[in-house]
Amino acid sequence: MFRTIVGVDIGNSTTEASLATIGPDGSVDYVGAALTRTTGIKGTVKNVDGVAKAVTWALEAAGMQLADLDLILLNEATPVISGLAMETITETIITESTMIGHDPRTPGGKGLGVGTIVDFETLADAEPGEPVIVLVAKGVDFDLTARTINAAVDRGVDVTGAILCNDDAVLVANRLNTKIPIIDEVSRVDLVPKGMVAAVEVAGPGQSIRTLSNAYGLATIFGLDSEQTKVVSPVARALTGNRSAVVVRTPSGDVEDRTIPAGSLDLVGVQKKATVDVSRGAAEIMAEVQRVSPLVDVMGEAGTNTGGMIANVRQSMADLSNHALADVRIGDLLAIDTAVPQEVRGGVAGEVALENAVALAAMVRTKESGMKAVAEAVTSHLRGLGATKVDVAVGGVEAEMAVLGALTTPGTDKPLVVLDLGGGSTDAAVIETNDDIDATHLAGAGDLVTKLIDAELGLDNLELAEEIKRCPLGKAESFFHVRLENGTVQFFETPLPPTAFARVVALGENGMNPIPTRHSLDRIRTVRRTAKERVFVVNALRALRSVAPGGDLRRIGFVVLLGGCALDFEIPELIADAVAPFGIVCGTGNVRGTEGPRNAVASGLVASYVASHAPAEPQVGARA
Amino acid sequence: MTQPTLDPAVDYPLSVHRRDLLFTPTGKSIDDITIEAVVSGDIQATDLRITPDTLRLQAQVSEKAGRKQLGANLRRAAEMTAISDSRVLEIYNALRPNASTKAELEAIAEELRTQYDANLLAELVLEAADVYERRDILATGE
Amino acid sequence: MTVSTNTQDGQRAISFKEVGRAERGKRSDEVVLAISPAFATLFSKTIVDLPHAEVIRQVLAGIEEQEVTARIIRLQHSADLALMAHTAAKLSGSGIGIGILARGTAMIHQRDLPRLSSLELFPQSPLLTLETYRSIGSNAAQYAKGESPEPVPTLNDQMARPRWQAKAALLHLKETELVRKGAPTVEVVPEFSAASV
Amino acid sequence: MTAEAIQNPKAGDGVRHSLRTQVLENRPVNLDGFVEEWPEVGMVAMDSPFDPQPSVRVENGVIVEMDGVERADFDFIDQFIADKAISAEVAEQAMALSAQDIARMLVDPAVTRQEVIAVTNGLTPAKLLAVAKNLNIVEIMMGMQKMRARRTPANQGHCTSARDNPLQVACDAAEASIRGFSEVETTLGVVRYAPLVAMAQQIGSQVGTGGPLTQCALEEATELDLGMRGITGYAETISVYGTEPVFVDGDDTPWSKAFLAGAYASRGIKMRFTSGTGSEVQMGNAQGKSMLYLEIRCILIAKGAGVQGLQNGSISCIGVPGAVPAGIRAVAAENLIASSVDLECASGNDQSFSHSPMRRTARLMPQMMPGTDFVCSGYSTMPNYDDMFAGSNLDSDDYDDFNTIQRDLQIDGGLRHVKESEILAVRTRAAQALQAVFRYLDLPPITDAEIDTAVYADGSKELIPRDVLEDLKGAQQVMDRNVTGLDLVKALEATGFSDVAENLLAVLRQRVSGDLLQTSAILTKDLQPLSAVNDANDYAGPGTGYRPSGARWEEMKKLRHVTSASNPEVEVE
Repeated sequence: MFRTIVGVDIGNSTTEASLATIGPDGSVDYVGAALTRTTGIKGTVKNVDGVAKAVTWALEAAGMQLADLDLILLNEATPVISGLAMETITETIITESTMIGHDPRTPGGKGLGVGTIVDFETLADAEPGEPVIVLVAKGVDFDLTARTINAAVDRGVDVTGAILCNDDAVLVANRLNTKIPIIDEVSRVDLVPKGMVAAVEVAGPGQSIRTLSNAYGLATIFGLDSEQTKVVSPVARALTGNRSAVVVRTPSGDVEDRTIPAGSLDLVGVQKKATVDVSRGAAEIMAEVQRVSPLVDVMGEAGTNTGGMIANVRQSMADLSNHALADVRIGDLLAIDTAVPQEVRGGVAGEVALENAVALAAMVRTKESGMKAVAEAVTSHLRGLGATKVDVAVGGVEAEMAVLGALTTPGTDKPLVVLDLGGGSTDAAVIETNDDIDATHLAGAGDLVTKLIDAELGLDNLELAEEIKRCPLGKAESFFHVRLENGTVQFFETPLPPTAFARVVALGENGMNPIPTRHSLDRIRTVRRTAKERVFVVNALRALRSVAPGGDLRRIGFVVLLGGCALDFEIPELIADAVAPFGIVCGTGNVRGTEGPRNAVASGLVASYVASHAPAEPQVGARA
Repeated sequence: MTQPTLDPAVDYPLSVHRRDLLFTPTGKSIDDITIEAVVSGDIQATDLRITPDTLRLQAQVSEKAGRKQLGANLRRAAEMTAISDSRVLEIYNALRPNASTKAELEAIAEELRTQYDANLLAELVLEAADVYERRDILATGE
Repeated sequence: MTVSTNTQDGQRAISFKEVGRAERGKRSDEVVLAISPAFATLFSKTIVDLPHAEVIRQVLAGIEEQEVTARIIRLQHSADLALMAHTAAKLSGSGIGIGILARGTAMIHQRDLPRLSSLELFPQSPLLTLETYRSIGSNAAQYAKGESPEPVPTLNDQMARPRWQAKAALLHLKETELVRKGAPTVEVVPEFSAASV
Repeated sequence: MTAEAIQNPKAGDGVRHSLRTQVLENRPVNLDGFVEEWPEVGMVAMDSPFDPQPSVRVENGVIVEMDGVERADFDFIDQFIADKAISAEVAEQAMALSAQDIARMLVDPAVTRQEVIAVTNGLTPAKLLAVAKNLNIVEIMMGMQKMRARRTPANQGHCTSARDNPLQVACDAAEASIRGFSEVETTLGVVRYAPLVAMAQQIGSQVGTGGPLTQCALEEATELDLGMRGITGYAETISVYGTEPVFVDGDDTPWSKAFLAGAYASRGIKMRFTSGTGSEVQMGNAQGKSMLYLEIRCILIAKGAGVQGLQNGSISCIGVPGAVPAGIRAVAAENLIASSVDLECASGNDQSFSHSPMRRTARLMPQMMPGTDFVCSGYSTMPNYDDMFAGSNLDSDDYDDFNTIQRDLQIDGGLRHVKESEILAVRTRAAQALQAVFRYLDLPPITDAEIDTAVYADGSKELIPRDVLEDLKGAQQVMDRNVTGLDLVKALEATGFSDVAENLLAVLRQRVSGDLLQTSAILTKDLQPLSAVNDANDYAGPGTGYRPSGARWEEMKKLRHVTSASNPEVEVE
């Protein structure tokens, strides 16, 4: 036997080829590898272009012709696809504009002022001695505002605070003879009720308000009894951490932290069933998932947000897989708690509150992968291009091939688990000492991380979220140095682009991309890392439990990380830290000692073929 | 090599009437630039460049059509075919105002003359050096 | 963020008093604003008739609202916007400077940048409003504090060319006539005339 | 701010105005800006008392005095012109003729183009100015009719996208090609997009009839790089200026530009310079000279550098001559002088010029009526809001008006009316070709939905947004993997677009022949070089020279709606 064969792994995003020649003695020489973008959806005949390209490039790299090629081995694709959904489960509602809780960048003055709200136009009519808070509409010049307030104070009016529409608080404060707290950038100043008693509080730079964020502080100011204090306590909570705030006392004004009735999930397992209310949060959902698993399907309560969410996921996956809607069954579910910034209903200054939300990733088993059709199409296409003697075969199940490929990583041994952290699903496979192979596929992977980053930072820009997910952060502190997120400094010889100056930047391979938000570097970093932990660390442990011999993590010797996420700058480290307590050796794969976490399936296809056809014990490792 | 004598009225466009005179820098005939040759890799990007001989033929056409300056430019271009893209851009940058000393420009002229046999270009650079000196737009320093 | 653009009932005039040669500032919380030779001297308003008094007032207000201090210098030897803004940046304790030409064109600069670059450039003087000038001051001050402001949104109008290109050239030429070679850059303080009628 | 939003300041001044005044105030022309002349600083079109008087003195074959300046006092422009642009042998003889006599030669059909050029070869800038001052606008047009280098007029289009969307550029380039443009050029909002957009333009332009040459306006190094790779086919944004300080501010000299001219030719790439009235006064350094005098110096720099042609007609400074008396006459004169010194002239009309449709048309006529080598050096082939050259005097909205004017006056502006079905066909094919090439080259995918939207779109507002980050990575790959025009040919051939591949290869083959380096060269629809050498202007008075006739005139007769003579109930197909 002396043959030229190529293993091809068609992934969701990339198609990889691994070219080898098999000697008469069954020895394997890996002579070329190539990687290209997958054309079309995985498992459809549009994959042919990508396969043809990867094969051609691998041959070119080895200085060979298409005519030399004997056999192409394709992977049997993992028969799963996945979908995502997210639903907020709490909301904050302000009624009668009782509270202005937004944080203008530059409030003016300092301290606490209590008084009746009067319109700027009528300040001249205010009685001396009367404590008032003045409300200034958009377009009134700061000099005029200050002059008018000074005149009123001179008449003996007790102006205790001001609420401005313009971004003028500091300007006005600097021009007043008597210092008062001023809050500005209240965009809907017209909605603020006049004639009511209100309190304005501004803290010093870098500090937060003390009185209005304290329920008893509010009780003291407004003379509230215990029942009334209970009612206003959400107001106090909502204002915690702000540098400035206004609270207005109206007859029936209220701030409400409401739990949205989200509906429940019906989890159907092989033997057990469970119903869990989504508003209980991710921990309870996941506990139930684990209890009833393996899952057969998941339903959402009809007529609720959860019902709609599950229906959407099901529909999109039906579209994607060309299955009838009734045939789509959710085989795994990952729920994650998240908090997303949402504009407060009833707010007058575009106030934003962090609302609780649950993100769901669902995984669906598909009936077949369609790889046979791809194989036939590849055969005719490549024969047409000159590969006259080529045969194409579906060489093996992806997960099994990945294990074989991963085993070529120097320093590994059985029992070994591969974790393939992809975009849509987290796949794990184990090979035990007796060469038994088992695999599992879990919902939730890279795409969910991107979605969490996007939602939690309020970006509404998945491209940017993807960039944040992939790259370490830095802040361009001057034109010649960037403070990296680990605290170290990187210097540059040539000035950085002006667009990066003073901004948080994602340090991508194509240079730095400014992140156009007001979030600090620390905040973005925290969101990024916790998103990865909540998805990858949680799923890694779930996957390991599912494939570990007897469910015991301590019986796994080696974990090899594969797939795009294994190239991430921090995910391998996060997972290694999480599995270290179980005595597991965990690291990024290095297939054949040369390919890194790439090419495992493609190499595994070749190795598997040789093992089943070669006369002697196969030599899987790369030969020098 | 002596150039054939052209009659613009009869011979232009050369790509129509005088394909026999047109070659790539690698010595292939212009007729060899076919789709088949491109697909098979026989024609590379390096083949799609003009040769100094062709530039001098076109210079002849320009001059015979009464365009002395255009002819001169094409003759300078013929000399420039031998210079790498990056060196061409470097020399261009050196000719910007206040970018070079007189000695630097003279050194470039010398390089053009000795290394590339580019006498017309050398002359252009020396002219610039003289004018730049008189108009005070040489780099100061050294 | 909006600022009153109503100048009808409070026409302000502005003049500048020289207080000596412009020096490098030591405060890291300052922005330096450079004005051109004809600013509030030969001319009193921008190409679209915004009074120089209001332009300066809004730029200074934008800086003040960010709790950053401002100094103003006047270049007398050049009306080159990049040079003005870069000079301001180099004299600024924070390294952030603003340049404004009499016709209204403006630029935010940083001292480490090459002169012909800029942090933000506002080349189309006819499209700048008093709100824009307030934002320019505000953004410059935020850069000085090491913050990351959103760049000031600018308008674009292809038909500004036929309407304003020649007048802009005239204003530039008139301004250039006031340039005195070798004259020093001086620090100035603004003096507004009575703010109310 | 839209044009309408710029209110006229005269409104509301408290004075009683007649209703007629109000009607007139509201006419778009009053949104344009007009200024008084100011000759001392050069704010004057073509008649400044500070312009020099013509003179020349030759000693030992060298010009030692020109326009009143001794050789020792020449600035670098004077010296470049005296040594390279003016023929010292004929200078004294040519200068002996009166300006009026030379002006009459330009207009007189009995004097051939060659005879005029024999004289202009020896003229100084001040003399050429004096000649131009003798000509009124009709005489300028008469002159242009004869002096245009190429017999057949042509047109050039802009193909850009406010979103830098390559698909839009490919579709518009294909439509531009079938509508008759001989050159198309693009530029970018985000410069890093350049490789993809330039590729899209190159591919789109060769769909259907094929033939137009393409270019991408960028800074010199990148522009030259794209040209050398064969992703673009010519270059034109190489600016020259009429005074020494402005030239130095632009970080160039006539010698550096002459070197660059040689560089393009040495790679077989067609190139022209760019200049225009108003740039020096705009930059505040006109040294008191009229706009036209300074522009004539630019024209002679181009001639001296040996570049085959020049883009002029004020270009990006059109608001300046447009605002002064006789400014548009000066702009027409600068085109004429470029042609009269035997350069290819791409004659402006490429920037937003006026709010008034009537004025926009009037500004176009001095080029469109006599015909120039390129009537527009940038007709926006998409709506003006997508024109990243800051808008043009004409855009895609004007296609039917332009075609009607050609038909009304029987003048050839290079364009034609095309049936919608044919336009949709080439747009579709261009989009599919680009999709295939992107797929072949492993660039970010183009979906069928994107194609459908782009084919039927008017401008970028209707398009499906691209994944910009992915596109920019793809653009970088094109540069890193050193993708060339030849790779595009391969990709087109491999993906079943053989006809487009053949057209593109024919264009690329021309850089081996150098035929496009000759003056005013374009490719015909049959991909044959057509230049001032094999299509020399032979106008010699009434009944001679180029006149739309035969098949060309028949296609010019077609419009969107023409009532059939044989059956007046229907329209002509």
